[in-house]
Amino acid sequence: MTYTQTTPDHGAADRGDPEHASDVDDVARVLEPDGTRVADAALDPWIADLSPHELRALHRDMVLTRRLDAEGVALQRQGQLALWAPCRGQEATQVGTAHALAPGDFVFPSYREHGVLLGRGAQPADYVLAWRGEEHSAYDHTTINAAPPQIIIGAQSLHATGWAMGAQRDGSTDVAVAYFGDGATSQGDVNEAMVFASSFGAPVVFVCTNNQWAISEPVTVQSTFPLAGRAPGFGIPSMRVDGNDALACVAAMRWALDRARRGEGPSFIEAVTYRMGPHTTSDDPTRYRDADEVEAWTRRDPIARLEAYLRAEGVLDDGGLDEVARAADALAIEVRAACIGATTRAPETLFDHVYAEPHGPLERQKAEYAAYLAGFDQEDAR
Amino acid sequence: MTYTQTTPDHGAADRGDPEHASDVDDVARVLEPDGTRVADAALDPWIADLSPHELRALHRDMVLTRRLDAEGVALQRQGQLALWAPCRGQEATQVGTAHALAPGDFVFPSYREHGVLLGRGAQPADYVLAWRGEEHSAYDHTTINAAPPQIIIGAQSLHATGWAMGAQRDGSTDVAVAYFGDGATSQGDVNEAMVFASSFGAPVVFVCTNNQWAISEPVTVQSTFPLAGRAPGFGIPSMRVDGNDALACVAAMRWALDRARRGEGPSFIEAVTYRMGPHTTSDDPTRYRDADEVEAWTRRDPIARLEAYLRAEGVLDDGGLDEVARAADALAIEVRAACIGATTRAPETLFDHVYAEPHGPLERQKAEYAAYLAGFDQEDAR
Amino acid sequence: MTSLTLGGAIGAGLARAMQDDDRVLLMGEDIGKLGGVFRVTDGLQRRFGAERVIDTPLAEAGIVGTAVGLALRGYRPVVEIQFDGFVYPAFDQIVCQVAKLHYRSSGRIRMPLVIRIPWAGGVGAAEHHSESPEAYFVHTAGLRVVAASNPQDAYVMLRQAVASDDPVIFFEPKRLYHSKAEVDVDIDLADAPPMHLARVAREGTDATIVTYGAQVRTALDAALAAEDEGLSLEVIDLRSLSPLDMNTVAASVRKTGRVVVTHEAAREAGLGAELVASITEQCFEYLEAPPARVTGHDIPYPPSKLEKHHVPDLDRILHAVDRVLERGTAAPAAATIEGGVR
Amino acid sequence: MTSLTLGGAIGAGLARAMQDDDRVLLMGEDIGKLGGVFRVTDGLQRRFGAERVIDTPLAEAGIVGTAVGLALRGYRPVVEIQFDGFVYPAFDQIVCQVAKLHYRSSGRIRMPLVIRIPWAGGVGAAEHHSESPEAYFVHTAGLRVVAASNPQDAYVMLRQAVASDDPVIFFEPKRLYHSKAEVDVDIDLADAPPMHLARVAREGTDATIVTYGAQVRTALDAALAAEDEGLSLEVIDLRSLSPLDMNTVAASVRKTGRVVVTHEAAREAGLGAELVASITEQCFEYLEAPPARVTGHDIPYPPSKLEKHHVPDLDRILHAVDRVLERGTAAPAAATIEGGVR
Ligand SMILES: Cc1ncc(C[n+]2csc(CCOP(=O)(O)OP(=O)(O)O)c2C)c(N)n1
Ligand SMILES: Cc1ncc(C[n+]2csc(CCOP(=O)(O)OP(=O)(O)O)c2C)c(N)n1
Ligand SMILES: [Mg+2]
Ligand SMILES: [Mg+2]
Repeated sequence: MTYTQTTPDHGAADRGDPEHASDVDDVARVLEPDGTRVADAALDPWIADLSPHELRALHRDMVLTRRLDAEGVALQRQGQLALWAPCRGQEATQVGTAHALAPGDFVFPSYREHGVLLGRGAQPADYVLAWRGEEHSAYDHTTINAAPPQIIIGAQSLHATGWAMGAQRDGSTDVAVAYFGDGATSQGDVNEAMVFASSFGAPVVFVCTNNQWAISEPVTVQSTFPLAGRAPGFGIPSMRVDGNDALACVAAMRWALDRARRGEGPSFIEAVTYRMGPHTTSDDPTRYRDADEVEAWTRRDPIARLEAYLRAEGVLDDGGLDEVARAADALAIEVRAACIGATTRAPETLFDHVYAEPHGPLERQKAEYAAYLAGFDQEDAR
Repeated sequence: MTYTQTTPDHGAADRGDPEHASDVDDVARVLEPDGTRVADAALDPWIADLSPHELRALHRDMVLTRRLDAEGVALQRQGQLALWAPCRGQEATQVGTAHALAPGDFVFPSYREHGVLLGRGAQPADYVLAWRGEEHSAYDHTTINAAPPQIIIGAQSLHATGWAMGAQRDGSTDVAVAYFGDGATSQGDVNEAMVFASSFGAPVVFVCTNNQWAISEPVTVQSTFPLAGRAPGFGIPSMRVDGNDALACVAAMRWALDRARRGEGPSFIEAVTYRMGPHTTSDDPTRYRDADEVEAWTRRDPIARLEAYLRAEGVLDDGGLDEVARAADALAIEVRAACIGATTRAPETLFDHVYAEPHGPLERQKAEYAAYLAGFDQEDAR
Repeated sequence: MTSLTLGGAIGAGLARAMQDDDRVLLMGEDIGKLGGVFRVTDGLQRRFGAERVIDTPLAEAGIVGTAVGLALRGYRPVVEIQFDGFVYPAFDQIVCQVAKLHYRSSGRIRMPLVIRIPWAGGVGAAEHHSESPEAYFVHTAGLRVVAASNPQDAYVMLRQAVASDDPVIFFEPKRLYHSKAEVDVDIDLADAPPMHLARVAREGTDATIVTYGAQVRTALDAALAAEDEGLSLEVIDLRSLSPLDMNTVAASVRKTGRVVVTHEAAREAGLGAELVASITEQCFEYLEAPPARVTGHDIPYPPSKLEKHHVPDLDRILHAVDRVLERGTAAPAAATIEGGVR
Repeated sequence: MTSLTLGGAIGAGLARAMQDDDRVLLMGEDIGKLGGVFRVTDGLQRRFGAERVIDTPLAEAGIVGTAVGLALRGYRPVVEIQFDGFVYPAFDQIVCQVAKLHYRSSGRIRMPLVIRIPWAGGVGAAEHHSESPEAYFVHTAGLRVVAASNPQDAYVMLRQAVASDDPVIFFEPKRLYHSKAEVDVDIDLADAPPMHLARVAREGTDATIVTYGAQVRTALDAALAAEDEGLSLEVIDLRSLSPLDMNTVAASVRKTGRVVVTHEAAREAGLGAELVASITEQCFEYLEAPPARVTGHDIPYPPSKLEKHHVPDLDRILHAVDRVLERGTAAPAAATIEGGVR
């Protein structure tokens, strides 16, 4: 009984093959990079019912995401944010998968999922206050059904699995979604999440955004086999889709959500895309990757691709594009205003919410620090 | 691009299937439970050259292992050992895989690998002093090329991988072997070990002893898919063999070692066997498993199976069996003597080997404690 | 009143908590059919079903991480870590998630999670089965840390821990699992002392011994032995390790002027350090002698045949009492009752 | 002498160690082409090759665990943890394996492993990027823990750490990465002070400030400000956090009779507790006032806009100096140089 790596198209390979692991065209898609619609038997049924309205909404959210992301970068450059993790290039993955969600589903994002938060209904301040250093997490998780952005790589995959175990116990059809990157797949937590999800048949979807890079490390450092190929070994079916094809992302996500809702347990989606910008605004990607590679990916742009398709289908015209552009500018202005208008909370609030229940010693520490600060005021008064 | 679980015999399944994960006959073997030799194209080439002498050595080591294990249990029952983790039923897996090793290879065992240590040339005291509580690890790792037994489940898989990375850098053909159980596959460490081994093409063999149980949990709690099926997703080829067939274990191990020595990187072996005894002498397996199951496995006994085959082949006769039985008794007597004759080291040695380099404060603690103890002697003298 | 072992009292507390609140779930390795390796959860899976008493895969980060998710969904998971030495794979989830999520979410997320840990040595166990990791958790803001030393406290504190909206690390002294006492299982939690308060386990006037967990028993034995020599020792059972009830500790030290702190964990940066530091800060003018620490040595937990030289016993405590009483480094008292050095 | 930043000095130390000993390897995330997120390993992969400067998969337990294996094979791995807050996934490997393998093998296995950790706050970073986990490691027997506060020490101590046959947790104060000084890179290690000794960073007579890492700078600033008020403060840079050089600390406290301990980590069971406890034990009769601790609050590290209220600054240190000098809780000194509260 020899097990070897078998992929639908490649047959058995004797050993992990980095070339294969990073073959960005070994994916399922319904839109070619130039926007041509192609058939895919696995994906097509899931998007047959997408209305022009929905198609336009997808496009709109992707444009909004890109604009919002550009604003994040700009605000950081202007010293208004301490840091920003750009998602340019990943709009189809984020918006497409989020589009497929129901309101009761709950997402567990990483730090880069701006487009997912948008899809969940985040408000302008929600995107920026944490990056500004005002709060660790800006939004109310119950309002947008999204956990605080996770910085500890992979940790959220377990939270999503646990939440899904809870949904299962509640007898609900709510699904948890864990978003993480290609680099994250190396963490023990992500693998343990697959073990637990599989063991309990938990209704969770693992969305692995393979944007080819974990800071400066290409995906081949993390794996010599396509990441989507890992899940089946845990008893979890997976799909590897073109992460720059919004329709493919919607389809894959609907497939996975449907499985979860029907009690068939977890699924894994590898969305093959590209991080067009730096890892964060602190990063200098020219140190580790070629301009050619980036250039090649501009020709696979997810927004241009969907736009070309929608125009060809007559679903979107110049007027529609203008409207979207205006909406994007309006969002950017709101985000900027929320950022610049932010105020820093009073120092004594440092001590709040460490514990949910009363905590004498910490209350004393708070009082002492308040008294200490008040000492300055007295001195100023003198 | 949909990935589903594909196994050589079962084809694609829509979801992890516990029945399948625990199908103990979905394995490669060359000896049927009754000792009949059957052909297996993948395994046969690796054992074609096994001489009668080697076959007898395999059998002998399995009998020795069983005897030594029984002695461990007896010594614990008699209060001579604090604990013992029986390996009865797993002799083929342990002895078979260890038999294939070269002296320069290095094994990273768990706490249950008595037969592996035997294969590495452990001395009588080596088996028991740690279980008696005299030392954390009884043997010199450099003498038998075996790391201290690992109790932290799965941790050793990373050590083996790192050691293999070192061997690789040395340009040697030495191979590292990590032994761990079915339960261990759920730990992040084991999965991270596969990631690292695959990424660096490290010459390491992962030997997963699937003895069906992790204390009271059946393997289906850990996985809904055969454990051997997990490795390929990490870019690591694997074999699922009958762990009660010593010849299959030798063959699989040779296949894996050969790959490693030829620079082809890591391999994974799932040896499907059964823990006939309790988890440890502290455990009561009647609380969680049926007598029927245990009974069924007695009919797959690894020693009886090899014995039947060797007798049929004329490689072993009553005289030979007697000789082995006498050797086993002799080993048991030595082990017993090493155990009962053990002395506890002086209390001051508690402080030794915390650090390799001088450490003032700890030396003072040691002196203080020695002085404290000396106080009792003075008092006794008065 | 029911006669219960400490382990049995925890089991009874769990059963009661599960009965009172459907959202309470148990998770851990071997806690179902087997009832846990210490049988604390014995019978609970049969009673409450496998959906609420969950045998998990063998992965501590996984257990704690999924418990975080369950808490987010509104459950109140009680996690069992099989032995003290196996909590470290979950350390990241505990320190970065469990402890911080309430703060990270500005109070919007609650983490009503209990992490039960069979704890510490003195039971002749193998490597990694006798750890005292409490200082790591005490140093971690956002966690509450408690340790019961008797069946009644174990029963009540377990239920209080489950009822708390904060995450609680619940240490269970292995060495006392089988110690028995009468437990009032019908006690109204409102009548019981809150979890964060220490307890004067024995009153005395000459010196104070501050301790927790299984060392409470040893300290009481020491106080009994000292009585024979005419010494009156006060023994404080901290119960809560974080927050520390320094009011109770300081009141005692102000009375006696002399204090010995004892625990099994290593001395360096252990909880004893915090106690001595806080005592010194709060009782400086009352101290007649420097506080003394009697702790495990600064070594990894030793092989079990040598553990009696590591876990502080009655003699080592009395030796330190002599020191704080400035009775010279007298020869240690002979080991009069069990637990002596030799 | 070469002018180097603290980060640059560590890089130079690494290069020298690799040049001197083929068995020295570097491992970590993004340490190769990128040269690490702080550029400490800049150029080293180009110089020593990808076999010796290893970009690892993104898994800290994996990094430390494979480093253990490499050490067993005779290598001397120097591991980089990208940020302080990402060391926790490796905690199990560090506590149970790295720290204990020498002991567990009765001295047969050596663990010449260095774990470099860019460390602590004050740099406006995001969540989990400003942690001060040193107490966890100090409490763990079997580890050595050091923290450099200036380029020369960073260079020498890095090389000493690599040369040590014991595992060393090497904390690198992020806030000082760019601080520059002249470094003698040709220094003979035999002439340099050994890694385990503290350093009197500034002599003084009225009170002692004990600290380490980036707080050394803050303490020296405080001493300078105090000088204007006619106060003479001694500042001790511990350098080694485990073992602690209590000889140097105690000598200073015996001289001044008054002591302030400061660090960024939370107070509860932090290293300051150990220092105050040890000082009290060893200098009781010399103490004119209870030692004071000035530490981070007992909270998770706050959002960066508020961190200036968390990391103890010059004013908070001087406020505590006033306290140990029993100058009443005078209004704090105005912030005269950078680092004031407001
Ligand atoms: C446990 C942990 N280790 C390291 C880091 C530092 N770090 C932040 S992002 C990152 C790369 C993540 O790559 P990937 O998972 O592919 O996500 P991407 O950034 O590409 O979206 C690293 C190493 C971290 N945040 N957490
Ligand atoms: C990190 C960790 N968690 C839990 C344990 C407790 N424990 C010891 S053995 C065991 C079961 C291991 O099962 P498996 O890996 O199948 O090996 P087997 O005992 O069957 O040989 C458990 C849970 C441990 N030793 N280490
Ligand atoms: Mg990535
Ligand atoms: Mg097993």
